[in-house]
Amino acid sequence: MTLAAAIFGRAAKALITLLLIVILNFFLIHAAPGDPAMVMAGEAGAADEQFIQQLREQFGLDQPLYVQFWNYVSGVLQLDLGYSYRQQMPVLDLILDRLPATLLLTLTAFGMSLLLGVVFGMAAAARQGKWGDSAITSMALLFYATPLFWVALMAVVLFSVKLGWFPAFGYGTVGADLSGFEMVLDRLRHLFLPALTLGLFFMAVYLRMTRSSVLEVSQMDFVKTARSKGLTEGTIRRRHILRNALLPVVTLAGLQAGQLVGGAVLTETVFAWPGIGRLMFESLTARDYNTLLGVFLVSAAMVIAFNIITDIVYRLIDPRI
Amino acid sequence: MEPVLSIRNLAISLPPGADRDYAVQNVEFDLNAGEILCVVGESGSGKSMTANALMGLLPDQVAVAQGSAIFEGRDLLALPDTERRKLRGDRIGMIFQEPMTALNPLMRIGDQITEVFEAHNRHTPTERREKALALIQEVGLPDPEKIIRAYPFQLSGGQRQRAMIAMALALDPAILIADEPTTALDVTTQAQILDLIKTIQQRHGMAVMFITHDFGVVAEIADRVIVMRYGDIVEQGSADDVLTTPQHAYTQALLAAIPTDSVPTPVPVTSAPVLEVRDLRKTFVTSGGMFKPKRSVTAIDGVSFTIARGEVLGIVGESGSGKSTVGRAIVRLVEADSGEVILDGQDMNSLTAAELRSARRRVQMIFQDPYASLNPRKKILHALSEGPIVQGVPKAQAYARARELLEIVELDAGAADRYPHEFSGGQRQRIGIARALAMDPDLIIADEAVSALDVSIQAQVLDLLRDLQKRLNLSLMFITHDMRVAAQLCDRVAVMQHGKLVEIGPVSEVFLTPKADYTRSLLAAVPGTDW
Amino acid sequence: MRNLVTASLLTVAMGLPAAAQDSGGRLDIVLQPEPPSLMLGMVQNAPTQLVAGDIFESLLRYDTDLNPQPSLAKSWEISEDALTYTFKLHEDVKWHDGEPFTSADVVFAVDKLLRETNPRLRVSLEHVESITAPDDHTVVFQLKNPFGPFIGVFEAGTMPILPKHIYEGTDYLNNPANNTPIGTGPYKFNEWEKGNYIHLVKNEDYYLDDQPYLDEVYYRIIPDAASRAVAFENGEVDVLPGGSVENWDVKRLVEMDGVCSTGKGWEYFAPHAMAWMNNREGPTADKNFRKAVMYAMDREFVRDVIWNGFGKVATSPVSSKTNFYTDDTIMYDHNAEKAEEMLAASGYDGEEVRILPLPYGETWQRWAEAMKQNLDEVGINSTVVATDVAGWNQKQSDWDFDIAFTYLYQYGDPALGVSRSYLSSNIEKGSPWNNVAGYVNEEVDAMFDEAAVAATPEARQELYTKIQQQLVDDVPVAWLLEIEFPTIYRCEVKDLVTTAIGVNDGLRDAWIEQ
Amino acid sequence: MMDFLKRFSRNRGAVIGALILITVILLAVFAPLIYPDSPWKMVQRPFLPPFSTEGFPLGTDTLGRDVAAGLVHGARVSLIVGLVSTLVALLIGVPLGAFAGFYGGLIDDGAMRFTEFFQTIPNFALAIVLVAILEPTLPTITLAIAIVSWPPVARLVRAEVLSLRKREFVDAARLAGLSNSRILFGHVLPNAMSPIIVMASLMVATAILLESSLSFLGLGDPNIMSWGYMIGAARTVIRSAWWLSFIPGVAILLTVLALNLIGEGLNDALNPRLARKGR
Repeated sequence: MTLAAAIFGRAAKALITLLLIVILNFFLIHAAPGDPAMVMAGEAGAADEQFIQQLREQFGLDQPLYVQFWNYVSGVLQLDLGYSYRQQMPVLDLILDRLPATLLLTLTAFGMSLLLGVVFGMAAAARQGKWGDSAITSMALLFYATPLFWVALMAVVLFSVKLGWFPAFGYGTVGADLSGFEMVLDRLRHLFLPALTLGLFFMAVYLRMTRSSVLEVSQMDFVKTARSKGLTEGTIRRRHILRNALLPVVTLAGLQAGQLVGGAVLTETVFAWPGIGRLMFESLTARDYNTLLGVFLVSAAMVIAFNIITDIVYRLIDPRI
Repeated sequence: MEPVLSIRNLAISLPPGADRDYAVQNVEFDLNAGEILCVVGESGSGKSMTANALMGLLPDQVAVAQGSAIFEGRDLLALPDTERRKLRGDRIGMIFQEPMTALNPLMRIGDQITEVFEAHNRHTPTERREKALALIQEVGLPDPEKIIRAYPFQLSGGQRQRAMIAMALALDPAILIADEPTTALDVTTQAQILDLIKTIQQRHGMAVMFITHDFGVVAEIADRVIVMRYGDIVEQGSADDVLTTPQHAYTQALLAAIPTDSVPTPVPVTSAPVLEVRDLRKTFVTSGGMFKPKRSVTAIDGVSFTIARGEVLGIVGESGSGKSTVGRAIVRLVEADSGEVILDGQDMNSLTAAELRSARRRVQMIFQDPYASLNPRKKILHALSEGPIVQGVPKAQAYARARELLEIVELDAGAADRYPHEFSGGQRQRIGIARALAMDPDLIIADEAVSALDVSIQAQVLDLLRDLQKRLNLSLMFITHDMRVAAQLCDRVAVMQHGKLVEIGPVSEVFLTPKADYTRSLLAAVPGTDW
Repeated sequence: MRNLVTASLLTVAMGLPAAAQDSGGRLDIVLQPEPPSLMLGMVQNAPTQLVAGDIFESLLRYDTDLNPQPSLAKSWEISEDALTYTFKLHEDVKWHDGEPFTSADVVFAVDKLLRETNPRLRVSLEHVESITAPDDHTVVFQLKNPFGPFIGVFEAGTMPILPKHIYEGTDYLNNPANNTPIGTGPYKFNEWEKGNYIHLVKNEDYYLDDQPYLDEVYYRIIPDAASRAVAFENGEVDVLPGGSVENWDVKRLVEMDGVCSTGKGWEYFAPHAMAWMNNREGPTADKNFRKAVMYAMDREFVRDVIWNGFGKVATSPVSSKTNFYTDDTIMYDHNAEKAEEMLAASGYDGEEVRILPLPYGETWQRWAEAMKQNLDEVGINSTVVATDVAGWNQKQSDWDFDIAFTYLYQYGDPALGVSRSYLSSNIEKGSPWNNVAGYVNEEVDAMFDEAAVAATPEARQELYTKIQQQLVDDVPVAWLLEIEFPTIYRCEVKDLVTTAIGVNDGLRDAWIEQ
Repeated sequence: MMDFLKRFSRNRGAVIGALILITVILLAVFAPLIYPDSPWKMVQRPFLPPFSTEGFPLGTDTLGRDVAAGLVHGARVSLIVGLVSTLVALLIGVPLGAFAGFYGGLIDDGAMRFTEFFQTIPNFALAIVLVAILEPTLPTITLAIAIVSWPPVARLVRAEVLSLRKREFVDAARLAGLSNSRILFGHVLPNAMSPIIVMASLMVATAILLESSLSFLGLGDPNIMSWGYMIGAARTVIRSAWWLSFIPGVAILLTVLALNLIGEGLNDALNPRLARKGR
């Protein structure tokens, strides 16, 4: 089967999944107590029943649920994610505004955790049973067992407040009017702490997986074959063990995409990262149904995209599929 | 003759907690230029350990305790790691047992060959490619240009083993170590690979250390033989001497355990058939997805035969011939597409699930893998009594019968209260037989029931089976890839190829005057037929 | 009777400090949460008011003693019968798009647009007979009856003046201009990067000479309270408006060098923290039980520990900062014995009381926990209900609570911000801003109605004193604290808080010492 | 069993983990004896640092509540949420995975689509929404965590069952005339227990982390003192009283660490084939 056909097949399946997610979440979210009109009226500090009713009419919340459902789903099928009550703009625009930030964060965290995880995992496996191995695996275990938000807080206190190395939050220096290289540098400085925080846990996951996978692959016959050819240990590790050991890591990475995107909610909140994770939490408290549904849809699509990417990577590594 | 390699006083220590302190001890032998030396022994004899020690490929916890191995004036065992690495693949090549796993699944065959040159800094990349193509040609692989770009999964088992040989040959080593290189192959492929090794050995004048458990292979290929047992060399000598006039009792026992080619006199089938199979068909279809093409493999292609009461019918064939599928289709572990399986007048294939559950008792199986065929979490008693109890036998009676059966298969009745992992492979196979007998079946299907066992154990289990069959007048369908075993046990033999029955008849007819070409080629390929 | 109050001279005297102001500079102000919109006419959220108060203006501003000050109106007159309010407007005011501002804009904005979209103003407008524009720079409000608090409704958040030429004849709520607000204020809207910041720039054509002083203002959206504190410490932001960091951080931040703070700027709102007690059913329906709750609570502890000493224990439904407050009422101190006495008198049977905390941050959560402990100590069983903003609104609107925390603005006058919580005519499901407790007392109703339209302040004071005495005895609601939200800023920032709504409209006069 | 204990105790990390966990369990069980008063009780001046005042070894929190009492009572909640949500996740995941793997075909397809579906929704986001909808109480938080945690279980069990059902002893059981359910529950599932147990120990750890993350966002049960609550409540004072979030953070860290160490020890002891060499 060709790669293109495989991706196409996945995408087709994904569409059905996404539609189901929309349906499930629509009813879940509408089951929550309170509605956006109430919240907005509440934020205004004063409102009467007339005002709230007016808001409900404006948002179409006075219609029966099935009508709202039909309107929403038929909108989604035409790529119209509706209008955000809270932010007063089309949800799609809102999400497209915020999506680059989340993509930047998650992809960086993902890439960083995968790279570091694999490198350290290899290093630990190569020193199996020795001091270096214990040090690396202990470190991984520590990251694995530490709450994400806690790391985030500590990182801010240490790196931003005490040391002043990195900005504590935000997406870039506001109003600095930077361009070119300076802008990239500025963005990177802002990206560092959130990406590190989000990535640490996953780094630990990939590290552990890489280590055990490398150890397992090292026992395989073809490694013995490679040795019998007189290859150096370095070549064996690089050429024979690593690629084979990566397969389960890539699979795992694909399976954990959902957790990665979910973790972005926490990270974005703490670091004031203007992405869709934060948008999700905000629109949940505001009962901004359309935005919340839209974020769910897009983040699920992100998970699927991650899965497809890992699929492609898997195929690139493994000729058998 | 000048030895290329002299091993003196070799001892390899095992980690604490192993069943013995040393994997091998006091091993001394010479490997002469241009000879094929076969090292024979059963599993655990230390033959592979010796080879790995020479290559410097011992597992982490196993180490050479003492001894020397002089090769080209240097002691291999005393060389530093970097020096030994330089020798590997260059002066000493090695091939392994499992062609399925010995190649890196993610690398092209060509790259796996050329990296031998690369590891030893020989030639330019273009030259390497040329050399690789030549090697592929030399080991008899078709279409070298295509093979060089192929991945291992695109090759058959035999082809992979040829590719392995090409890698080992790349730098024209003085010694080739072959560790059971044909054990995992079908008999015809095995014959071809043995042939290839022999040809190449002669062409290159290499010394070959050939490790095997199969005296048939020894007879086929060896110049000299070393017999090992529990880490000791018990006998060594020329192939002729060892095979014809073995000195050591163990060698004698081993040779005696090999099923002979003396075909039993056919017993005419007189009684009524207990099983009749009519036009059985099965095609496996891998379910394609929306965008995946379906693939189908015809496993059984219109097979018909009968088994008479008290008869032993052998089904022989190579892997993929469909012989196991026939066995599983009869007991409906595999649902046949069409055809009838008539057991005492009742068509098994037409039974409903509920009817089947009670009818299943009548055909039982003995499985191949003694380690997978018993539930590791249940006591033996449970394994032997669960079936009868489900079929309505009172508990006490089932338990008593279970203990009785253990004695019938020559185990202690106390075995009932132990767990499977406390038993050896041969003992587990006996338990498997007892389990089949416990159901009091009309027919027993033994699917490669002795294939996983060492020769001496194999002989004991076969003896037991033969004895039980006679004593209890069992009807037996014996599925095997091993022509010798089939010849020894069966009344009639059916030969299968590509899902079809190519020949069926009394053992003597099929083996002595085979009608089908395929049968002839199978028989010709059996190693050591001349001896 | 107040006649011919012309305040323009007064303003010059007190609005402008002695030193000369420096021009230029940029101010970064924390904004939380992100506002839904900056269209002050339709959205009255606190963050909207914070930003839009410098884009839009109203006729008047109020100083920190709630005295009216000129804004778009340079002077005003109230007739002797207190029925005619005449405003003279500045003449050289332009909208941000260059169109001239006239009295027609005022009439349109108040009479048409706000009447439809602003529920709070709508209540006051019921007393208005007509709004007319005799000429381009005069507006006349004709009242049906005297309405004492009326002079207090001309604040920017309540009555922002919106451009007629943009809104007339459109669907106000969906007018595309809502995203790019056009006002007359000292700062113009420039950019809004959602989730990140709102950028305002100086209005060069502003009608006051030299003003505003600042070049640009960034409102920074930082969702996490701790991060907001860090941002201030790092110097990333210069101003923390009241309530934008948790109280524990306030204490730490104001102790830093070069950091100033003020509790002023909230007088118009006078946030009054209280807990609705369900007067309809459950243990709280009993007056003695409610008194027991009052005695059980240690409000001084709450102020000192949870609010770090900011604020004042509330003794009455009217804040001491609001007009017509009296301290001549029963005082409920922290007294467990009295609480137990009252509890016994109420015949409380141990039924569990549900406390609905205010889901606006940790401070309020702690407060609910402290209240629960206080109640436990006198033998009242209670449980804290978990909820978020939406659920909190819903539960209050559905009267699904026993005790529910809230805080309400008083808008300077009991008729605007207090009576709404106690009038029996104001009991209606579906809104958390009316008489949620369900208190019914016809006598109080009558006095409130009378006080709103009483002609003289003295007459009003007398009525409001009676009302407060009666209410404090009935305890329909547990009054907790007069909250103080200190504004924290760098000391270089001058004249930031000069009005009763503080930073909301304070940037007109603010400047940075260079 | 003795073998198991011997292999387990050979893993030093696992023994340390077990000791930590036993300590935590003991604290949780005897919490009402160690600190009979409610952990919510305001007993001293707020913000007492640890080791500064006798009787309050870990100091007091923002309202003057005893941190040590909170920690001990919080252990109960963390453990209960961890254990119960894991149990519920197993109750969903094990049967689903087992049926999918054992029966294959349409059942498998359906079950796996269902699982994939849940894995496509970012799990933490789903947990947040579920808790918000159901309103945060101990049972709803536990349920929400279970609902987002079961898919990996289903996958694992399915994979195990898929490989086990091809074993010859399963064929033998079939030939003995056993019913499908008896084969599945009597022969297949018991052999899949080891990896399930290992995974369960890690899931308890993850559940504790999830609970604390939810509490951190203010989605905890406000009537129950939990470690996550303590951090969430103390994060606003992290600068002035860092120990208030540090101490419960360490408690979480240690407990989760212990569970992970135990998980590894169980893995080594239950799957000796995969045991790490060199120990």
